[in-house]
Amino acid sequence: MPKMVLAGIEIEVDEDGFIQDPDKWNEAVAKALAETEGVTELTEDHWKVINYLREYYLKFGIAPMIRKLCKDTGFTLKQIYDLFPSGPAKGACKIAGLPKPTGCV
Amino acid sequence: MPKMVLAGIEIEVDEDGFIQDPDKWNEAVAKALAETEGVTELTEDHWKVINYLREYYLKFGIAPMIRKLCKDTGFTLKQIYDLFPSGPAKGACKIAGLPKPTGCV
Amino acid sequence: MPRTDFGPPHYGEMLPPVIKRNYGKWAYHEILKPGVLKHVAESGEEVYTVRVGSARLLSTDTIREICELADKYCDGYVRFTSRHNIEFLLSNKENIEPLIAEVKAKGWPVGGTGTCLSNMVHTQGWIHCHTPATDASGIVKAVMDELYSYFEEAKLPAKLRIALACCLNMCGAVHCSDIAILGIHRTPPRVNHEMLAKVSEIPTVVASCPTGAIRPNPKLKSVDVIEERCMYCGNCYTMSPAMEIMDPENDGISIWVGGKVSNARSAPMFSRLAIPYLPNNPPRWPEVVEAVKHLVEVWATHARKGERMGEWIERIGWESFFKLTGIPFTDKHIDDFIFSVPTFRTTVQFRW
Amino acid sequence: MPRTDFGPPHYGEMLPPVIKRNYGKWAYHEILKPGVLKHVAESGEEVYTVRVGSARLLSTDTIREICELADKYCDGYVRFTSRHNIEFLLSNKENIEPLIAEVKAKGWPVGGTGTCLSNMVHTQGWIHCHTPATDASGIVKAVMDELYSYFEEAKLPAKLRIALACCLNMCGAVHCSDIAILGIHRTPPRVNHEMLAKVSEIPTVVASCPTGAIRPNPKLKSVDVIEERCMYCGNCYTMSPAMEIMDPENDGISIWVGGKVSNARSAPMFSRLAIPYLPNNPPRWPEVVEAVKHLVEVWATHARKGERMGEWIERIGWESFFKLTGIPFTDKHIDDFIFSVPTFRTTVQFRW
Amino acid sequence: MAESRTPRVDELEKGPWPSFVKEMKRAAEKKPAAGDLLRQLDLSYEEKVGHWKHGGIVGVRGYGGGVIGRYSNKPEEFPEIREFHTIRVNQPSGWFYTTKALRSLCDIWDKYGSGLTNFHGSTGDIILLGTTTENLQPCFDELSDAGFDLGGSGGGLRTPSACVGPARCEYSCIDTLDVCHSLTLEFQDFLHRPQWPYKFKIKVSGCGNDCVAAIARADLAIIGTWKGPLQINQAAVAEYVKNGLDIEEEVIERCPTRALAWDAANGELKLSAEDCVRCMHCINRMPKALKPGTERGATLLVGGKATILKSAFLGWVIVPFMSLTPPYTELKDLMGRIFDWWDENAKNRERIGELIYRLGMRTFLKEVGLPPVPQMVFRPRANPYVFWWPEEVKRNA
Amino acid sequence: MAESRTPRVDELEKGPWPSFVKEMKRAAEKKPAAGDLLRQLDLSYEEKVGHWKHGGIVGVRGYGGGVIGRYSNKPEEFPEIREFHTIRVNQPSGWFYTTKALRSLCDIWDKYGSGLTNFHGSTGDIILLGTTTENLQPCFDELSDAGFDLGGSGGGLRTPSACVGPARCEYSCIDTLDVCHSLTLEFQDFLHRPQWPYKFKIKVSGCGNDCVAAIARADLAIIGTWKGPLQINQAAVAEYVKNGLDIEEEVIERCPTRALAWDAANGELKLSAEDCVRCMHCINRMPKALKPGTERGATLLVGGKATILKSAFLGWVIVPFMSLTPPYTELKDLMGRIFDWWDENAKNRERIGELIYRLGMRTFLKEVGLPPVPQMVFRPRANPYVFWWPEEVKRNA
Ligand code: SRM
Ligand code: SRM
Ligand code: SRM
Ligand code: SRM
Ligand code: SF4
Ligand code: SF4
Ligand code: SF4
Ligand code: SF4
Ligand code: SF4
Ligand code: SF4
Ligand code: SF4
Ligand code: SF4
Repeated sequence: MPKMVLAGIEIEVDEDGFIQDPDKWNEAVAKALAETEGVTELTEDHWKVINYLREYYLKFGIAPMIRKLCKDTGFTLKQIYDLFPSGPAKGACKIAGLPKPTGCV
Repeated sequence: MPKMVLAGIEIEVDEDGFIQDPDKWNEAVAKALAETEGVTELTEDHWKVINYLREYYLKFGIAPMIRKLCKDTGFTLKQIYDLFPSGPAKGACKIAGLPKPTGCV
Repeated sequence: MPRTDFGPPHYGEMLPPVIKRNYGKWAYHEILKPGVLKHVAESGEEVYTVRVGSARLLSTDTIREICELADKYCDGYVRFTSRHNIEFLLSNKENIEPLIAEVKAKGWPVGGTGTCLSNMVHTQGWIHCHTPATDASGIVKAVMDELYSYFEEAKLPAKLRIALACCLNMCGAVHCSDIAILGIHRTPPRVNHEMLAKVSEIPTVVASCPTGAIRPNPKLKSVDVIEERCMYCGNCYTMSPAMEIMDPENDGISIWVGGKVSNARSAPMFSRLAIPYLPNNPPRWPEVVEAVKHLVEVWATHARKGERMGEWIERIGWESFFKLTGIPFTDKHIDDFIFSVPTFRTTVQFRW
Repeated sequence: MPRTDFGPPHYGEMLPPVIKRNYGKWAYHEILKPGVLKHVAESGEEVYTVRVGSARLLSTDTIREICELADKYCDGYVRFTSRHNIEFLLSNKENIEPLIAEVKAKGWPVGGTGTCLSNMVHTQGWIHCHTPATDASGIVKAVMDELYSYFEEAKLPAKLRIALACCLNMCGAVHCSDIAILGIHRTPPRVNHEMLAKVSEIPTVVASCPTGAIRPNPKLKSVDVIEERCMYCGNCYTMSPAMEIMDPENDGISIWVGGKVSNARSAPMFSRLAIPYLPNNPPRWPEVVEAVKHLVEVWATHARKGERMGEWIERIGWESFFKLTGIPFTDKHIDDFIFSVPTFRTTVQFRW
Repeated sequence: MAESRTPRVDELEKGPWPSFVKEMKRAAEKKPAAGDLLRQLDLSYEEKVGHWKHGGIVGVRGYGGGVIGRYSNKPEEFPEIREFHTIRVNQPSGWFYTTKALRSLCDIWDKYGSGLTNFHGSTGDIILLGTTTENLQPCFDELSDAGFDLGGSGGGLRTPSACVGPARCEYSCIDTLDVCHSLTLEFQDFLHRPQWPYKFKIKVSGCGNDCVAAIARADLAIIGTWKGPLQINQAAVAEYVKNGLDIEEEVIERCPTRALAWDAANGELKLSAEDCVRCMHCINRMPKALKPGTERGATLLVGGKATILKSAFLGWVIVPFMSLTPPYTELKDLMGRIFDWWDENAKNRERIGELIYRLGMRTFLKEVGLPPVPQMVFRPRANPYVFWWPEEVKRNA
Repeated sequence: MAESRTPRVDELEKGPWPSFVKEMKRAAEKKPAAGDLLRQLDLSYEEKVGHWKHGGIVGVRGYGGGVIGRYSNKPEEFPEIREFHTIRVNQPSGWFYTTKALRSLCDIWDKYGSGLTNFHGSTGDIILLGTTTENLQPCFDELSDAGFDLGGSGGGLRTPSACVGPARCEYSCIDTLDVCHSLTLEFQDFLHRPQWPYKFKIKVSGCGNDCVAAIARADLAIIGTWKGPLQINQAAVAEYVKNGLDIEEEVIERCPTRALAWDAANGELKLSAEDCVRCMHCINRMPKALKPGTERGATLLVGGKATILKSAFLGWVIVPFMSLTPPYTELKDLMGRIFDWWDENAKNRERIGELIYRLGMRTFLKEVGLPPVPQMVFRPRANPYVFWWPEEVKRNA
């Protein structure tokens, strides 16, 4: 497993840069991850999405479906791509420290 | 609903003589019910079956299947009919104060 | 203590002598006319059968009347068929017509063989069952009155088997009949919580629902019905008197077609939904009688010789069946239960 | 920021002039010989197609070679078929033979039309996928080498479509091919609990199992596999890297037959299990090649003209198929998934 | 007489088909219960709803089944049918009777019951329609003296039935009456003392015409068949054709596998024996000319049933051919294994077909010891969800 | 040269069929990644197991799909394929190319990738096989400059594809290429930004021959068809017969509904138009003589898919006939409603067919506003488990 230094701590990530241990996540890590995804600043809107994803994940053990994400955050998918250019799965979920979305690729 | 006087108390029974409120059941009621099913004396073997049925019912909310009844009590079905001439459903279950077995008739 | 477990009387005691002598040694048969069969044995002996329609629900006195005829013409033997007709077995050809004359004088029909309509297999209905959505004997009588001539005359393309069941338990063979009349409920059961708590096995009630519409309600020691998932089969009522399902306002009848049981030509087939709902309209259920008659007539007009209802429909396609009969096709006709997928049309082959 | 969402090039830019002129106005076609089609337009114009077999996995240099031929003979246009063959479209009849000569000189086959075997539709296998139970390209090459003459010569009773998929995801159309080669796992996944706890969505993993073999294990923050209920589909692995499914000792290949997609004559049909297991034996998988060849030959010997593999089998009955091919029938052949019941034989009609 | 008390059902006395209402009135002349029944029915016709209470468990000593309990939900209005239980009496194989036997039934029923019957119920029993709880035991006692035993009800074996078979049918490939009788006797304990998860029905037909609808209604259908070519009397075929049978249209074209051809020139019917699937059609059309083959036996099918719970099933072939000669040991042994496996594994109210569907045919076949053969299926599986037994793979660890 | 490092796969250079190994070696001459790929494959052949790690999520800015991430699990041994992602490029409708376009693809891929491709993937994309994470974005940028956009992956619309259709086929009843292109453009957002529960595939075939296997592989299959009688040129039919076509055996007998008859005396082909189910067979056999009818359009089918989860489905007819002329508004509106209903109701990784199976066709039809017609089913339901909408019954309380 490769390791990355994120926000000063060494964290295991996979090849795609997803952190391997969700417990290691914190806001600073999020910021560091954001940079790897071309998000230079985490605005309130970014945090709204990130926090939503995290809470959803902690509650249900899964990432929400995109439709739900949009409905619940009030952002259109376009807006989400504007916030996270690599998209909700590769971008937002990674920054929120969720396990790598599997499945349908 | 007809009522019957069983062991001195008036208890609601249905047309088939099954008591309508399982909570009203007690050993005396069992004895009284036994008489209605042509069982004049409740021997140890009778009680083994009755207690088994009751416990099973209280635990699982249903009467056991016959195969299980025989396996768990160690009686053959023939022996059960010898004990309860009207059989496990109409005889033993009634005496044990279970709800009337429905279904497959 | 009475005797037990001795079983039914041995059939050997019940067989007429001519049958005993030629048991398993029959050579061929002919249908002499509707309701009259002639079976010829390898020995050359012959037995004649006169088949008589029955109400099935018989009084003991009527059975005694049957016995009198059997004594007079059949050496004291008689049988019933798997569709509840009476069969008089004669070893003497001369007896056929006198017997028929007496039978007819009583108002009993002779027929039901070959390409006749036979008797309807049916169930108890309001006469003796606790879950019916309709009556049985009454509709049977009304339908058979209307189709009477098809029983007595061999004028159909093939055998016609009509059956009736008064609820989804489908006692009988309505699921495999040329035409089936089926009583249906159309509203979910009304749960009597207080009663349910006392007299029912909750896990059994929950497990009884084919569509998983029943959930335990531990608080009430009862169950709840998710109404959108309930298709009113009544199986939960069978498990618990506290799940009242009969509903005079909405109960009624559905009509099914195209089933068969024999392996002749085509494999056995299920009956399939033709008319989702007709009202209960006692005592003569005119809508049902009309619908059945119409189905028989459309089939009789269009089928080839020897083609059962279902065989005819499969040849022309169900699209054409709905067109020819004028029956509207609805979402109800499309299967939505476990094995639905294999009924969906997975080809662009179809008729307009 | 690059342009996005502009879509593929418009097909109009890619069509040869003769096609543009006669777009939607073709009158008929002929197969001049295997691999060579002639399409005639209402205008009287003609276009000739030379179909060339391809490895599908192509280097850029080979594509450039194709382009050279297309420039030389086809005004700079070329197309690929839905089965990955190359089609050279010629407006000049004279160019056919010279083109074919050059193609053949390169060692590329011409054929695949009409009653030829066409190219195999296949998948990635060990070349680029993460769940394969076998390779793709290698087996395809071995099979096509063996059946080569069927591609070049029109000597089969009908079209023959062979496909391969390296796992149960069935990328491609193996589920509806005359012959399908399918990679299968045969042992349950090995759960890496520690890893699973970290990198997986447990509810998703549980829900991924078609047979409900996966239960959450809250203690380990992981899942357990009920091994008797697992049929090794690998779908849980798709959901989690912690459910290792590849097993070199037991992975292998199954062979399926009788599928088709076209609506011609018979409705589309699924391929059905013929051989439950053959070993992985790289580089040439002789057992698989042998089995496929045998199937082709038995079909070619017995089918009527124009009868696809599945049509032939349905006519003679699957009983006869197993008899004629000598393939043993096992419990594996009997469906036991959701829609099993409609596959069970519900008639006494069958061959011995 | 004054106005009828049953104006609605009276309507059904009219019309040519025999009237059940007339039967009820006839019984009512002697038996008040029949009259109350008619009046309750008339009320049902008025209200469009049944008037029987739910369920009812009544019976006779030593037996767990054979009686269906019923109570009117209007006992005050119809006191004579306050209790109105049905007794199921096991019919003789093939529904043959001496008038003596029938009369004894009538006499007993006039004494203890409503005077109303069903000849027969759709499982095949003689149905004695309606009596009181009190009368059940004496009625059974007299029935048993007259040689009639009870039929089945509840979670056990149901009364087996059989087509007329060798008694009067030239097609019968097995002795349906004897098979039925023998199995009834063999498994009586299961019939009289319900001890299984649900009902189990057996029906026996002598050939593929299946005149007892076994394939649709029996958990175990036993249907006569044969191996080898059917028997052809060419002269008799020619005779049919001479008499106007359109053999091409009515026979050749309708053979499901096109196993027949008519050589008009030589007046010969050609059979491709390996293609004949014994559907019976050609034999049915020409009974004087064609006969089943000489090596005879039965096909066994399991799983037939009506709708509840998983929808109706037609029976599935589990044994393509078994020769059946008394005492039918092979058959009985197999049935024993089937009963046992089912009883051990089924959930409450799960019929054998549903259990097989749930656990897979592979499990059923393995456990009851039957070899898989292609005759069991129309076609093999299309999905790749194949299970391997542990012993078939190499397990590492 | 010394002993080959890939002795096993080398075997596959032999034999007459074009060799993918040769292709890999050819690419390896310029591109080391192709060489490592070959060597890793050889290792797989030795060990009988794959050597790619699980999954991989990589992509380009602004898009959520179009790239399949892959990492070797032997990165030390095969460093050139440590990262080896596949780019799916949306092909032009019908897979037609100018050599110019093809060459520009080759040039870009030689610059950024392994030099290996699939022409095409089985969904229909151009597959550029293997590159590094770093190269993805620049590669896409150049592709886009060259006019090539990405195809689909993930939980969204997948690259639609179409048969050659009107471009070169006389049978085509619709403009397959245009329909495909127009739908691709219309729904691009769904293609590039996966936002649905699972994948959704569209394929377009011009007639029932279904040359893109739409019915088996597309969640929405659009298949050309017609109304009214097919067009017959009797003289041309006679010509086929004269030239040796056994019309009885090869055409008449094979018509699934026996809608045709051959009047040999008058040399006339008779059609029972209402029985023709447009299977294409007779037209296929006599393309010079027969043509589809003149009123043309398409049949729409939903639900086609491979095995996972509920087993493979073939597509189901949902619209028997829709005429298709640009801008295909009726079709697009319907698709919008279908996408919406599916997206709203499906579970994670539940394809539309599986959702319809779970909730019932009745619900689907109602929600997307399609009328039920008998063409949707082979036959109506056999089970009586019929649901009634609340408004269809009288509710008491
Ligand atoms: C008496 C009876 C058997 C019994 O044990 O009671 C019987 C007797 C005969 N059946 Fe049957 N069948 C009898 C119920 C059945 C049933 C069961 C049912 O209807 O519930 C079937 C299956 C029906 C179905 O497929 O739905 C049945 C399907 C046949 C067939 C196949 C018909 C077909 O083409 O599908 C034949 C052959 C024929 O008629 O050509 C047949 C033929 C016969 C023959 C000709 C056999 C013979 O050679 O003696 C008998 C006289 C038939 C007639 O009525 O013309 N029997 N026959 C049954 C009479 C019932 C009645 O009263 O109408
Ligand atoms: C080029 C192609 C369409 C494309 O857009 O790429 C195509 C082109 C034609 N097809 Fe096809 N079919 C093509 C894939 C298919 C497929 C799809 C597949 O195989 O994956 C099918 C469905 C196969 C199946 O049923 O499994 C297909 C089923 C047919 C049929 C029906 C055959 C049958 O009897 O079942 C015909 C009619 C015929 O051949 O008589 C047909 C007929 C034709 C005709 C004759 C149509 C025409 O008039 O131009 C074309 C030449 C056929 C030939 O090869 O002899 N095409 N055709 C595809 C060539 C693939 C290849 O390289 O081999
Ligand atoms: C009397 C009879 C109808 C008739 O008028 O002929 C009948 C009557 C009843 N049947 Fe039945 N069934 C009767 C033959 C059948 C048949 C036909 C057959 O056996 O050939 C079937 C379809 C075949 C089958 O078994 O699947 C049949 C399928 C059912 C079912 C549904 C079973 C299922 O698995 O789907 C039930 C429901 C139950 O058992 O809970 C049922 C339940 C009942 C009950 C006991 C209703 C109940 O739950 O209490 C009915 C009692 C009516 C009464 O008050 O007398 N009855 N029942 C038939 C028995 C007469 C006899 O013994 O000869
Ligand atoms: C590349 C391709 C195979 C090929 O060599 O041609 C392919 C490759 C993969 N498919 Fe596929 N599928 C490809 C066409 C198909 C098809 C055929 C089609 O689209 O016409 C199918 C069957 C039709 C269908 O969609 O049902 C198909 C059904 C699947 C499935 C099963 C879906 C199901 O509902 O049953 C999966 C599993 C999944 O999505 O998790 C899957 C998953 C995959 C994945 C992404 C494996 C995974 O879970 O990560 C494979 C990536 C391989 C790789 O490393 O590149 N692939 N996949 C095809 C796409 C190329 C293209 O874009 O042109
Ligand atoms: S069909 Fe239903 S209502 Fe009628 S007798 Fe059978 S169980 Fe009773
Ligand atoms: S009536 Fe049937 S579907 Fe409705 S709740 Fe009861 S068991 Fe379920
Ligand atoms: S079939 Fe399976 S292993 Fe092969 S490419 Fe598709 S997903 Fe990968
Ligand atoms: S391999 Fe398939 S069947 Fe086995 S546990 Fe995984 S998902 Fe379930
Ligand atoms: S099933 Fe066959 S043997 Fe029995 S009566 Fe019917 S035709 Fe005769
Ligand atoms: S019995 Fe049936 S299958 Fe056999 S030859 Fe006669 S018609 Fe054909
Ligand atoms: S599907 Fe029909 S229209 Fe399209 S290429 Fe094939 S034959 Fe021609
Ligand atoms: S298109 Fe098919 S169904 Fe129509 S007439 Fe021709 S062969 Fe028959």
